[in-house]
Amino acid sequence: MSNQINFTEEQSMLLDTAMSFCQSHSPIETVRHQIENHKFDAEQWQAMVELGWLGISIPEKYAGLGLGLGEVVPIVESMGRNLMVSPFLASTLATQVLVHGDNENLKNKYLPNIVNGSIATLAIQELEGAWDINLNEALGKREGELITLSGTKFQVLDLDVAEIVIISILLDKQVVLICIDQKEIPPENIKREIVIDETRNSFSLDLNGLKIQSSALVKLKDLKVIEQSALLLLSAEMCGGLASTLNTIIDYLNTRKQFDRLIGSYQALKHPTVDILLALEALRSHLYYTAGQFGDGDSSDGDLEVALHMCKALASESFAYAGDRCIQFHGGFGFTYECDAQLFLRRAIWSQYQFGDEKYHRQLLAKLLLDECA
Amino acid sequence: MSNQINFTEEQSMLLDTAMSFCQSHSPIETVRHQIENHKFDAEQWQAMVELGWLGISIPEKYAGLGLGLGEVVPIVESMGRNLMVSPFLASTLATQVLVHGDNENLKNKYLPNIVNGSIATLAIQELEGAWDINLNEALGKREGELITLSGTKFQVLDLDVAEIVIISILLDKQVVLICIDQKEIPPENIKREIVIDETRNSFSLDLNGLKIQSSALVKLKDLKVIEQSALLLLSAEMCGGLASTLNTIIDYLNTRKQFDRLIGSYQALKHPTVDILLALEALRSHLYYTAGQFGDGDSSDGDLEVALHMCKALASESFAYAGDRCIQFHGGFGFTYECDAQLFLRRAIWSQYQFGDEKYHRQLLAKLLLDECA
Amino acid sequence: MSESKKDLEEFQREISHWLKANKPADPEFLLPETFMEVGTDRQFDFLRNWQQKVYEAGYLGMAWPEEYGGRGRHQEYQNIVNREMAEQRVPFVPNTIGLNWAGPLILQRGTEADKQKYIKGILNAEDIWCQGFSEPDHGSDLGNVQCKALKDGDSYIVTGSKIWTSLATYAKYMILLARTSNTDSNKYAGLSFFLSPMKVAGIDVQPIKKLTGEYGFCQTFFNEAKIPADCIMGNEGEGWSVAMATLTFERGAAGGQAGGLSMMDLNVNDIVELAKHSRRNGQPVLDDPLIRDELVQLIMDDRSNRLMSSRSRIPALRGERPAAVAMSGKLRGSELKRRMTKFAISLQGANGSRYVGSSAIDGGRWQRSYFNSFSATIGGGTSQVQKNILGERVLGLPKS
Amino acid sequence: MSESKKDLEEFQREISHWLKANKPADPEFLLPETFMEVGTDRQFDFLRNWQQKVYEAGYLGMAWPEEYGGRGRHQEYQNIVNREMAEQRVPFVPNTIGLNWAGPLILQRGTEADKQKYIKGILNAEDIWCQGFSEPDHGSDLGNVQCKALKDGDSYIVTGSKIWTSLATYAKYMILLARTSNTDSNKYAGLSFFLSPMKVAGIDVQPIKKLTGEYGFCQTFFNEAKIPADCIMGNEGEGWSVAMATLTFERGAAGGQAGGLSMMDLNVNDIVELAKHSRRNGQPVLDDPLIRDELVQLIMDDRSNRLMSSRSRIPALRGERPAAVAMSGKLRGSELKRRMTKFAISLQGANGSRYVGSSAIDGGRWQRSYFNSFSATIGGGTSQVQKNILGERVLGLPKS
Repeated sequence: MSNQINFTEEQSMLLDTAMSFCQSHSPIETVRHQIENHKFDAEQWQAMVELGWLGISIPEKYAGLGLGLGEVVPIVESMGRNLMVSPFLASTLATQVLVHGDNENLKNKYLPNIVNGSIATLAIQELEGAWDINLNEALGKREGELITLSGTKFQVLDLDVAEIVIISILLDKQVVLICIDQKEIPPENIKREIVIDETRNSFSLDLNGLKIQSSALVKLKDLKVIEQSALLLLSAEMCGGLASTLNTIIDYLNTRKQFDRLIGSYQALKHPTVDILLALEALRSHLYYTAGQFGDGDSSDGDLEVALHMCKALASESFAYAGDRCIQFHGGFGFTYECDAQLFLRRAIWSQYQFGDEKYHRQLLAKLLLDECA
Repeated sequence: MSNQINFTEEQSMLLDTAMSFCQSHSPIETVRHQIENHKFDAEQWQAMVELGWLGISIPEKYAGLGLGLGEVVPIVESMGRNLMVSPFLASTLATQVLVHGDNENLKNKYLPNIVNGSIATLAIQELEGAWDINLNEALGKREGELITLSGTKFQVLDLDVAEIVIISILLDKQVVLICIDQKEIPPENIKREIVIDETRNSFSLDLNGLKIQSSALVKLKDLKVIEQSALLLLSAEMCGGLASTLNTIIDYLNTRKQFDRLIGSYQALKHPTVDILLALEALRSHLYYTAGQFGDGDSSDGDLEVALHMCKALASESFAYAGDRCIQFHGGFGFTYECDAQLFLRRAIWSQYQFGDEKYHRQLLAKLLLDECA
Repeated sequence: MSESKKDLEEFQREISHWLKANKPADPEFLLPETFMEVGTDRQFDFLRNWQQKVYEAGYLGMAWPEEYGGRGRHQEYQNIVNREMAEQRVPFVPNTIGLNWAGPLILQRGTEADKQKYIKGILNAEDIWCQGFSEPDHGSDLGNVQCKALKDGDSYIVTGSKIWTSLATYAKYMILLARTSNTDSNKYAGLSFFLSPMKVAGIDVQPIKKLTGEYGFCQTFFNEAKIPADCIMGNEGEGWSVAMATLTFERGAAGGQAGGLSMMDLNVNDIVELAKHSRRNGQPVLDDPLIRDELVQLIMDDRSNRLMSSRSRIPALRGERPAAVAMSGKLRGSELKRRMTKFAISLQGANGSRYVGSSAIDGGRWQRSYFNSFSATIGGGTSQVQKNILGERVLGLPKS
Repeated sequence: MSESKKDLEEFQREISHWLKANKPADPEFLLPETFMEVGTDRQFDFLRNWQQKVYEAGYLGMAWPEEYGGRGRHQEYQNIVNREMAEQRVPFVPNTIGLNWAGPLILQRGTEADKQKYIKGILNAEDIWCQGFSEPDHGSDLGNVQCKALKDGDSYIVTGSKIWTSLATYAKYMILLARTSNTDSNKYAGLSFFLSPMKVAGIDVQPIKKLTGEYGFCQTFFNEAKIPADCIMGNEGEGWSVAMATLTFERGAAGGQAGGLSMMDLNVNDIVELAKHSRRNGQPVLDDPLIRDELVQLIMDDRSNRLMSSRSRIPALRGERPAAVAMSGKLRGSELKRRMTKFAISLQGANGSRYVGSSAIDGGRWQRSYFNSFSATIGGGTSQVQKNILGERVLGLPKS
């Protein structure tokens, strides 16, 4: 593996823009307000649409910017820094299925709308909470041109505001994806779920009895594109979250006194904070290396897989650790809902268990790095 | 499993005696002197014989005290505290083979001598360094009443001063033990080895061409008795070593100044030292629980196995950690041969890799504790 | 008053039988795991009823004097009750501050009148107690207490605020550490200790929303609240030493508690059970070697804690630092609990992201437990402060 | 002086070819891994010859001025040499203090005469240098240097001792930090910096036996040793600032070194190779899931260090704390090496107990490497001090 980080001019500019955009649009009070109100911020969304962010990874022929998913990383990282409540993550992930899929009609139908602000989302998780998308039990049964669905999907993000829903089902013994309009789903099939990260709008989706046209089918050359996109963007968001967790710790260590000393002068707090700094510096390096590997859109080689597993393994472990220490180092205040530490810890745990935690990814890495067949 | 520690009156008395005996017979200067000179301390050995220590676990009918191996624990722990250079560990381990074996002639021949100071040792390790005694490649080939040996044993302790040598061989496709006089072995077959712990007198033993009588065979009901005895006594010795490592650290932290402060006031040193204290308190508790389980001599139940694996896993991890930190916390002085820290680290590593390290024992524990067949 | 082994064994059978017969049915809501987590009235009522029942059956305050409402028996009886309650996983009894800290303190240092007035109500849960030590700005630094109590005739006028006053909304009394004098050169010498009534004008209690999203802790505000002068414990200026005596009860380094189970103790066996029935990514979690290894380490650490207690009861095995085991109990227990609950989440695959109230595994108990575990790694001296204490008092290292 | 990519690539082929052709054969003894581990004459002679050969071929001091013996080319050429030497695992060049710390310092701050006198001998290994900063009683606390240098005509009379003076037995010069005045209120203001000759009456060098059982470090004693006054670097009282400048070279936070490989860098790939060929308890170690997991973590951490260097070369990605990567280099590298070598021992089953010189695996290299790894976690500021520095200078936290 090379150690060369390919950082593009576009990424650099997007990083600048996104940092200041997210800072001004998502101060912590706004985040808390959105947690309480579950209200979609249409204005903020429209601002992102106007910046062209929804079209970054969409080819130019569908009105997008024709860049890679690596260019989205600086945006998602910046959102993560500000715990931004937004369907951007879910929508960008779902978009990848259309972009990499084989259904030209659906691309023409949906991708330009997505560029203009239509929200998409992915429904792939199931009751058991498996990470491998191939462990799918929701069924599609063909009846002529119609496919009848059964099963339930969980932890579907932003399903209330999504217009486009992409669902994984087992059809003819293969896992495939279907892409439907959200308004085809009866409202009673959609139920809000409680998840640990309150900045997430999460829903269950009851598929039983839904009938869809077989023209809604999307085939991917390789299902891995979903996991790969998710690992990249989750790691980006976690990297941003980790940076802010660190800043939150440092601020408190520099203001709070105990026994007449600023608590940051105690090595028991200072040294673990340095560990968190070093974890952040490492994660961010892996993240932008990996983002650079996404450049050409060809995401099938082993190097990229290794890079992605490393990102998510490091992100899961270090963000969860930092969130935990952020509570602890805030002492009694850290135990309150009022303290921002809980926001970071909740975000960290939610992210840790989406698409595999550190143990899972390290075991996949062991296969890739240590076994002869690699 | 019960949490009840069975601590006998005998153990209590032996602990008192052994603590003061080892302290006065094995100050650190004596240990360093013995490392340099490789000279067996016959006077010290005689003193132990007179205390009856060699006969503790030997039945009364063979002139022993008829107690269990649990009663030996306080002695070995005390030796460990003082890094005592002595064939006591090797000899007591080898003795267990005779005690638990089926060969009445050999018992009558050797056990009373052992009580009176004959030294025994075990030759079971081989080139590969496997921990499971069943992975044995040294061969015995029957020729009438004679058995011809081939293969080499490594890391045989105190073979230079041992009178009795117990060797594991593969005979008729089964691992068995043979017990021979050391003087039957040509001197050129015995070579001193360099091991990391310089307080050990370690030798390789070339078996090729040796011929022994089949009357030298010892059969054990279960080979496990060797591993179990070794785990108990090694853990005891390591527990003592860990205690002294902790004391060595504390002494330095309370005398050395840096930046005008005693270094023990820095949490970066203080807190890991507390971790070592807690590891010691835990290990010692496991150790005496386990010693109490050896009382009745019946060592076949699962509880005892669990207890032994826990002892060695905890001892291996915590002693190696403490030894490592002992070097580090001594700073530049810790890097010198003159500093006692290296004595502890060397002892810790040697012990860690005898009869299985922490990962090995934790994996065995997982089977015993988590799998249904347990 | 030594008890025969036979009597104790018989008693154990009795309490075991009684608990089996009287253990309350699971309510339809998730119960709190300690008194610090009581967040709703229905949780509180349920637990207070339970304590009353246990007391009336004769199983609380067993070693406290009969004249005050206790049972006048040997402490060993109470220990048996506590162990058996933990064993049978019955709910805890909620008047924890009263039973374990205020009660023993009053019996040890209180006047005859104090004993008559307070003890019975502690036992039957009529009078709930809370603790007023910590203040918002000096979490771990008790010596720095700023809440003022100024003598005014036969009253003290109290002004300031206390935080982490669990159960304060239900409490009739508070053990209160306040500053009666600012003039002393030594900050400790200005402190006094009160058994303060709570239902007094000028005392306001505000529940604190915890990181779990639930309530359970409070902040108590004193706005020139007038409390009777005779509720002082000891003399003015003796507050620090009384508070330290109380903390030895809190840190478990002294006996004499009226007992009863004080928390639904999370057990490593619960984690093993969870693991046996959980799947990660479509596989039984016990097939995952890294999960197995972490679980084994938790089992070992849990066992270490149990065996350390056993060993510390054998004088000849206490070693060079006999205080180490008792003084580290809170640190070891609370940190292990934090690790165990964090680990429990990892057994749930993507469902680890869920939380209380949704279709989460075990109702989200594990996620909530992990969050709540910080109350013990922070409260009563953070784990970092505990390590300082151990380093300095047990190992004799210089102060940080 | 920007260099074309083509020239650099061509040069890389050249040095690669030269190294392949000239890499010395393995001697029959175990070579040291850094200059601090040179313990025997045969090791030293072997390595000095190698440096001489590399220099004469034109591959050392490539960016140093030609008039002093350098090659006057762009620093990038030296970087290529260093990387290629590491890549091809050739022995290191032993005059590390001269090439990387004293040399750059002299070029940056020395007089013309200094440059004429010292630079060439540094490059061709004629003049070996050692470092006299640390003292026996003030390991990490350089400000506290007590070794005295008192002006006496055109000499200084030096009395005291310096420790960890690697190569001092072979050295012609020492960079020496000494106290020229005790009267200053500020302890730093009394320090001065010297390019001291070593072959002077009153300077005695005593090798120190290391925890490995080998030699390599020394203690240097000054007993009224008379050194020329003009070997001072800068003015009296400027010693602290000169020493700090030197340490920025040592901590890798500045460029300008004459380079050459300064250590046989242990690589995580070496550990992977060892793992692929090792057996634990009769099984290939790569079948052991716990070993696999630890190895994966080491590979990730090694890769983190590499990628961090890459990222820090991209200004837009340096982030809020641009100094973090460079200032943590020593901490990360040395701690990773300690963990890697410790782990390597665990791959050997019962043979982990062996040591250098017996039938140990790879001649006991791993055990010795683990012991030697402490020189970097301790020397040049312990890992604990490094964390303080990072916390204070990078994160802006208050002093401990």
